[in-house]
Amino acid sequence: MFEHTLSLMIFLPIAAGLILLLTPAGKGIARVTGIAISMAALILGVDVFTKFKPVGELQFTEFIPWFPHVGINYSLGVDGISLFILLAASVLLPLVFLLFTTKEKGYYANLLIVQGAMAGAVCAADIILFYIFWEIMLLPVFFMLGLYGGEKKIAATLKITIYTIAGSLLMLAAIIYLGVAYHSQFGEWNFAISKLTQLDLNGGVATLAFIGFMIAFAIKIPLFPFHTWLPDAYTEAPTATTFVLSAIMAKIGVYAVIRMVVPVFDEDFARFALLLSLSGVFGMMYCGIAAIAQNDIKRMFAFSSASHMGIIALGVFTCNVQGLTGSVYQIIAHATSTGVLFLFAGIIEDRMQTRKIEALGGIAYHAPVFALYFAIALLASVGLPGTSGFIGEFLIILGAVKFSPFIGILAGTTLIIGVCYMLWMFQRVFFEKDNELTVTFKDLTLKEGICFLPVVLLIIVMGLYPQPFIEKIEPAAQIQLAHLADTQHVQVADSVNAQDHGHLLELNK
Amino acid sequence: MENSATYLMYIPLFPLLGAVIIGLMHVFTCKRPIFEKFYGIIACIGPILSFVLALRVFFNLKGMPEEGRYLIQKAFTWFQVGDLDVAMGFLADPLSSLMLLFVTFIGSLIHIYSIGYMGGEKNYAKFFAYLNLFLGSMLVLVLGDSPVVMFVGWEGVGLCSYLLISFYTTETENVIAGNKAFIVNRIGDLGFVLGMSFLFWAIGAHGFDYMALKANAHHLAPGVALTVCLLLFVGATGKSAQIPLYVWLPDAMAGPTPVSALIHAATMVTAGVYMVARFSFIYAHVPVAGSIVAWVGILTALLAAIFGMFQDDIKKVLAYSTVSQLGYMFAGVGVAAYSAGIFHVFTHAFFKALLFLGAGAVIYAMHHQQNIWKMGGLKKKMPITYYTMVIGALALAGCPFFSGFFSKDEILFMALANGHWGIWLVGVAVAGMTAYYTFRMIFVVFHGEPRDQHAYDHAHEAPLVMTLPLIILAVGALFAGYLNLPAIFGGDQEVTHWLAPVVVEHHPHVSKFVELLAMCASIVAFIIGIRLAWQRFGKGAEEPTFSGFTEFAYHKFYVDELYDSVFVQPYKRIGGAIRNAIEPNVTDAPIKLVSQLYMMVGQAFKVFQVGFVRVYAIYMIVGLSVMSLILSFSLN
Amino acid sequence: MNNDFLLLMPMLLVGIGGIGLMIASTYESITHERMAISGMGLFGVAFLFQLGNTVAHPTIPYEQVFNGMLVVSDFTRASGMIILGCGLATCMSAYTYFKQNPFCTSEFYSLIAFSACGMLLLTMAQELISVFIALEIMSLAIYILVGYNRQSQTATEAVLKYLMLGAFAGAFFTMGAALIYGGAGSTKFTEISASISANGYAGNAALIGGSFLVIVAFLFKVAAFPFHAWVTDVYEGASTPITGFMATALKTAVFAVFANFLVLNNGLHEGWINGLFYISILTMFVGNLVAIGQESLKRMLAASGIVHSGYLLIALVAINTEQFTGGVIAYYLAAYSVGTLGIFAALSYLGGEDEKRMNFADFKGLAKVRPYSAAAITIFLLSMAGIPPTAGFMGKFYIITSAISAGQIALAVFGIISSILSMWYYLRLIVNMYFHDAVDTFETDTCHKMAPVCTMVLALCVFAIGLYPIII
Amino acid sequence: MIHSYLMVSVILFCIGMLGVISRRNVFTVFMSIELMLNAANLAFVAFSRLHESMDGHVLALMVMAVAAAEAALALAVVILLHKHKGKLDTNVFSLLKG
Amino acid sequence: MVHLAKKSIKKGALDIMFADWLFILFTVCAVLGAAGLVSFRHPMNSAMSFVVTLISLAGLYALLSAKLIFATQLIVYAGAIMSLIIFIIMFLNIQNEDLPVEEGRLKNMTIGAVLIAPIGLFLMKVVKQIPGSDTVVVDPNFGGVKEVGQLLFSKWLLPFEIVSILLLVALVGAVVLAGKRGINK
Repeated sequence: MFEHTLSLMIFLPIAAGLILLLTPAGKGIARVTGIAISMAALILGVDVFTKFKPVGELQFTEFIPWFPHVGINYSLGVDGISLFILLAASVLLPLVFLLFTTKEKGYYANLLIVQGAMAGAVCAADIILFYIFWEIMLLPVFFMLGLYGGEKKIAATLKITIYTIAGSLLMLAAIIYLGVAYHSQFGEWNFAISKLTQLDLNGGVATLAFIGFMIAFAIKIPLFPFHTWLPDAYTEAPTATTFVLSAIMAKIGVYAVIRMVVPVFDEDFARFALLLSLSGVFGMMYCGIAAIAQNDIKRMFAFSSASHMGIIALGVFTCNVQGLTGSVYQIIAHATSTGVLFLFAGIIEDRMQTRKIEALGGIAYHAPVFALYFAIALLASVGLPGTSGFIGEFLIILGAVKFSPFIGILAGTTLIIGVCYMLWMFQRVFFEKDNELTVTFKDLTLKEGICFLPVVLLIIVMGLYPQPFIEKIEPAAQIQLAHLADTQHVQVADSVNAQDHGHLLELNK
Repeated sequence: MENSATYLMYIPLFPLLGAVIIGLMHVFTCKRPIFEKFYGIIACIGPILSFVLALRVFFNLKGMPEEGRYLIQKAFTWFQVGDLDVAMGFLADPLSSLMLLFVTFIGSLIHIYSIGYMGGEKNYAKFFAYLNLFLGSMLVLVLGDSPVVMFVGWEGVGLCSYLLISFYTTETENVIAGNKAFIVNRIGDLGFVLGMSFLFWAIGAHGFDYMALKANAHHLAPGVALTVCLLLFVGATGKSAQIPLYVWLPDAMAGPTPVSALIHAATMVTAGVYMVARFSFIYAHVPVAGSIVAWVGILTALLAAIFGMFQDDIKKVLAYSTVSQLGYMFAGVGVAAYSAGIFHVFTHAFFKALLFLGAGAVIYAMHHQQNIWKMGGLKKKMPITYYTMVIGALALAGCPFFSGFFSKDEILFMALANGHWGIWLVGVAVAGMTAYYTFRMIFVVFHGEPRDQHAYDHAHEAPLVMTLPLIILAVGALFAGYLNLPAIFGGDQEVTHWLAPVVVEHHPHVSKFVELLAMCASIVAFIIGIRLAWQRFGKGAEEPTFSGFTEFAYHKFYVDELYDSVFVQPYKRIGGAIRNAIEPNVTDAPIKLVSQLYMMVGQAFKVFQVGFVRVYAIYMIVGLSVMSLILSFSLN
Repeated sequence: MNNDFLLLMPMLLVGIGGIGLMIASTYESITHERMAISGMGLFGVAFLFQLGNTVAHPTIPYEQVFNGMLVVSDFTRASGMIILGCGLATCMSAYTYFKQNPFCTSEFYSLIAFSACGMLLLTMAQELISVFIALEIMSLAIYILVGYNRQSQTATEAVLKYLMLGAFAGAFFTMGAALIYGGAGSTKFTEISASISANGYAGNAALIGGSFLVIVAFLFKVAAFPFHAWVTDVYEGASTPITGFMATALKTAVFAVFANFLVLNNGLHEGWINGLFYISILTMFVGNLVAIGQESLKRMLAASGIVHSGYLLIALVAINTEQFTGGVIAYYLAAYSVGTLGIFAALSYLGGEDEKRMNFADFKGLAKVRPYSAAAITIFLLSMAGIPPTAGFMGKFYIITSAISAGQIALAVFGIISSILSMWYYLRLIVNMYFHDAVDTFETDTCHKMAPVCTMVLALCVFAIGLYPIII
Repeated sequence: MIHSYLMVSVILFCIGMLGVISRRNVFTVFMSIELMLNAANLAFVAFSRLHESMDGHVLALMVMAVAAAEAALALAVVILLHKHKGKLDTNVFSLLKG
Repeated sequence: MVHLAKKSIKKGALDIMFADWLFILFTVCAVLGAAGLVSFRHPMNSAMSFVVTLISLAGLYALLSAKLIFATQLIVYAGAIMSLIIFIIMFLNIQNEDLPVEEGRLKNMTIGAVLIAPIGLFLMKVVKQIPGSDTVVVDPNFGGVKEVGQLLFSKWLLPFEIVSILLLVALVGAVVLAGKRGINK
């Protein structure tokens, strides 16, 4: 449509958000602006999607020299991996504007800014540019959480902010190390991701840099021991923030691993893949088990989200194209299922003024449409075939089995763990007997129903006909793994030989 | 492309469409029901159309040469990543066409029956939507041309099973039973998924549909093949309620009775058997796996039969008999008698559906009373039900020349013929027990004096829409066995021949004498069982009390309690521990500790800013002194 | 010579302007508002002159004037611009500040001019005694400004502490200069450098001892550990615009001369790398520790100033004496100055009468009442915390880049850890401003928009510098 | 022989430091600082003699000027302090701390 | 010191020996004066003691042939600056009770001395390592007013000029801080 579609997608929302913040506009205007801008972004996103060719290289590239003396440039582009995160953001955010009508101006403005920043982070082809957007992304979340959050909002805000900034500062050091290494190896400054992949990194400092990157992303995703900010933040945050955090922002962490860590730190990545995948799989199990004991529906979804993120991350760490593609696919699936579940939880909270699972019950009799939508999202979230959740989960388990049968088996338990807490929650919230509170539950209004319809349909379409998506993801995944190809074989063979199934791979040759 | 058939996809599509239409109509009109009467009729259209198409498939196949008897439709590429290439494809071959036929046939009947049974229920439409959805999923399961597509149906039927078990959602127990079914099924599904994954990495790179897999199956290393077989069998135990995952099926009786008939007796639970038969090309490579399958099956049959002898609930009796019969089927496929196993699936579908529907009619008549010790003497009130159920019971008990006799006997004979005499022995014992508990139920319910006079007075025969299916099924239960009449009775084993191109089995030549001997043993067991039942319950009996072993068996060996305390409670307790202890004290503790330390050190450090300028000068001097010392050392 | 004078023009302008202002202040009729405007004009003109110089003569690296006692390079010009900008902003904040705290006399602005003159000299000085005198011009003027509010006991206490310790440090400087004179035979940087090149540094005890004492004096002025203790007290006692001025301009000037001194010879720099390494780490950590417990904003900013000194010391460790441009240091100083000055400008008008609002708790709910001020303060805090796309981020980026380029990985890592530690006390103010309900009405003298304007301009500068860093 | 002058200078310098850190009387402290400056001056002059260049003398002159200026200011501050508290004790001034 | 004296005797020059004695005298006076400065309780006593040091230092400058500095030290330092200080001390009319109670003065000084010792030792070490030259005779004009003056106005013009600004600042400062507009405003 335009020459600078991506820039437009990034800066249109940011500019609109800033203008809203700076002017004394009312919340009505803010919301209308939000709808208009997010719709515009959606149209642009669809435009990008339709014009996107299923090849692995970056498309829609833009390049403007910025600080040429240190090799930092304004350079953008999307490939199959970033495309879908971009799309997820553009498709899902209009929902938020349409659904939540009574919020303050700052809420909408911050949402717009975060949308732009997220688009920036996934489109950035320069690692410094990525870092800048990565950090900007956090600020609106900080304000939305702190301004409009629940009772314990300040503690949660500080926790998430300091936690993530700590991680990203370590990443900054690692990024700079990469730049300096590039300078010393190639004699020029350059921070383009594609250039950095040519680096030959080895030695202790490179490993340190790798760890720096991984800590930053592990916090954002979050991987197991770094997840402690998540339940608090997700629970205390207003619905839209939780939605943004879980549906898109956490995914950018995974995206960054795929985009930066996998091709740049190929050796270290292969070396640590086993440990990382253990962390992913253990986090999946741990958070899944923790979810069952939660009384608060949002907190339960928070743990569920963390559990899913564990499995998504695992897909990346499996170092094979099935796992990686599955991971990217699961990113979208998770955005549309768990993200939407958070919105539903928000709707329950809005109508019932409570999030306690015990206080609810029998909603299905009073809100059949809502129950249907909820059930579809829930089933996608537990990975039922026919919904989007299955394809990703299956591919990830498939990849994990190749990576290490042991981890594959552990990864498979996600099928069981997820279903336990989800069904139990569904039983207690939607089934059983209704009470004085829940008899007043109003079903989705027509507007809400129409808003959610595309997403719910998307869940099913993506489950039944995923190929149009996968054919765009897969070439990019292949390219990301190209660097890993040599090292990976050795590593995997090492890890598998200990098992009884080593010959599996030989057969596959 | 002589083997392509573009109509295959419509077989599952009709019921699925029905489900969507009814579901949407229900969702939008449930507050003010206006189409209530039509839902049943709309719901029946899909299954009947599918049945017609299934017939077409059958005759199409029949018209083809035996080696090339298959029809394929690849609707579209489902997903393709690297070497993994999965199409949304459907495969009709003798095996699946057989399944298709009886699934759609019995499915249609049960839909019709349900119109009567569910009449006046709340959420009438929802029931039919689920039922249609179930049938569609089941047909996907049967028709799927690759394990992955099969898995779609596999999980779909699991979902429907969950939805229908917990159909009366206001009752917590029902929902819990549904959850249990789904979760236990999921445990099995884990095995299925992992089995698929191993299979893919072993031989799936050149195509992951059954045709390609079968062609490449000889590349499988024995270890991998064993792993794959066992993992897939885990999936089968989940779906088909075998040890150790059988526990969900008796609880599943919480659902409406037609559901029990269709899903938890005739179709879905047999999916595991179907799957093992589908993968016969792998199981054939690893006899060890087959033995394990067979032993698990026959032990399940034994266990369930023991449980069945002590149940109070009419549906629980049937549920355990189902588990037991499924055990037979696995014993059959386990000993590589795939056609016998499938044949038992086929006959079982008729008589078990019949029994369930009959039981449903009884329950319907008794106003949802399910305890057999509250019934009695219903023979006079409900003659059609009684006679049809007796036919079903005879078939189930293995009365000679009823359908169950031929199929069960074939399995036992094949076990013996293939050298698994232990399995045969147990199988014969179980046959006796089956006869015992089946007729225990029949006698208690229909004979003797009414135990609950009030209920008895109000009991009446079911309407035609319910009895008609009973009669049709009874006919099936009587004569289905003759489709595979063994040679000894002058038959030529039609089903076995029909399935021969698909399943990999070999028929050992055993003397007629042994075959007759085996048959006699079965008959003797049947007679002993039925006689014992008559002795105890034929003239009417009071509710027995249990002690010792019987009490242990009455409580189903406390397996549910065991599972609860070994798996469920620890799971919840770990969850609780994470929430109450680990999250705040372990994972979050370092963060809290760091932040507290941070604040503490910050506060503590204020002590140094004393505010006396002289002290600040002293700091400077101390700093200088230390640096001077260091410098002094560096100055040679 | 013409050219030389042109290059020195900003300094001369400020010096002569200061004298002019001093003379003008003797007239009772000239109000301090007019003086403030004149001060702004003076700094503005000088700033533009400096800017013009930089643009017009961009390529002259070393221009020696006054017998090699002064040197103009891009680095000194950049530092000069920062100092002049700080002066301008200080005049603007002071204008509003003194509306609410009426203890101003007309000499105030001349003293700022004098101190700026001293600072400019300091950046250019290439001889130890000139450095000393410039340092003293600057310091004496600042001492006076710190104690300007004679009624205030805290201001008096601040000036006592600052003067006493400053003079103490000055004494070390003179002794150090004497020893260097003894060791190298001259106090001129070029000759010291030549002497070191000829005779070596490591063996020359007098040079080691002398440079030690000189560096100690510099470290004192930039409040590095263990010479940091005075800084919180003095910042708290001084009036807000002055605190801003001394936090920024003074630090800029001292770091400029510090860098000039260190780069004069590779041997000297090498000799001090280890020492500065430890001092910078300790400075960052001690600064953070001091900052954590503070309740007063000024004290917190003072302590954060210590931390920023630590970062700048990283840059000093990492400089390459052969190709020194000072770009990293100048950029960081500019970024830091803009942020710090901005906050102090905002505090100048938000503080109210007698600086009654100076604690974290006093700013609860500011965003609800004065959203723009709160936003500006947030921007400054984020810049100081190093969050992109602010100037502070790029500053930190350059510092860490230079550290890693120089092979000082450990220093880079410690720098990062220190910024993580510093996050809390920056966020704390933002949290207070935004996430609490307002108790105060934050009424201020609203007719005088000078400081608010200054704040907003600086807030824009944060982004301008962040997004278009002009590295010299 | 220059060494002995330098040692005198060092001794005086150290005594000055001692005065600063051990005394609370403002006058004494300021005079101790003056003493340190004088010690430095002595070093300048001694080195000047050593190098036989008169630069040191000029430097000493400058230092004296600075010392004078500093002294003037210091005395002004002392007067200010005295007006506030009537005391000359540096420890009296500890409002600012923490 | 004795060692130095012996060394001078060996040279055989009487005036040099005399100079050594003078050096010892001035040094002792200077150090004693300095010690008095830091140990007397009353600032007046300290100031007087400091004057002794300053005059002794002037003597040492003379011994180092720094004629101009010798004069300036006497005139400016011992004369002007010290007069000012003493004047202010007297002006403030300091009573005994105004003085800080410094009971642990001796203890403080001991601890202070211990703290300072490393610095002092380091500086001693530095001083010892300075390559000494035994040039005894210098140009008679060395340190003369004219020579130093010429240097001051040529080579050292810049510092000389900027000192003026410094003094100006001090002037303004004194006015601002202690001027008549005073505290009672």
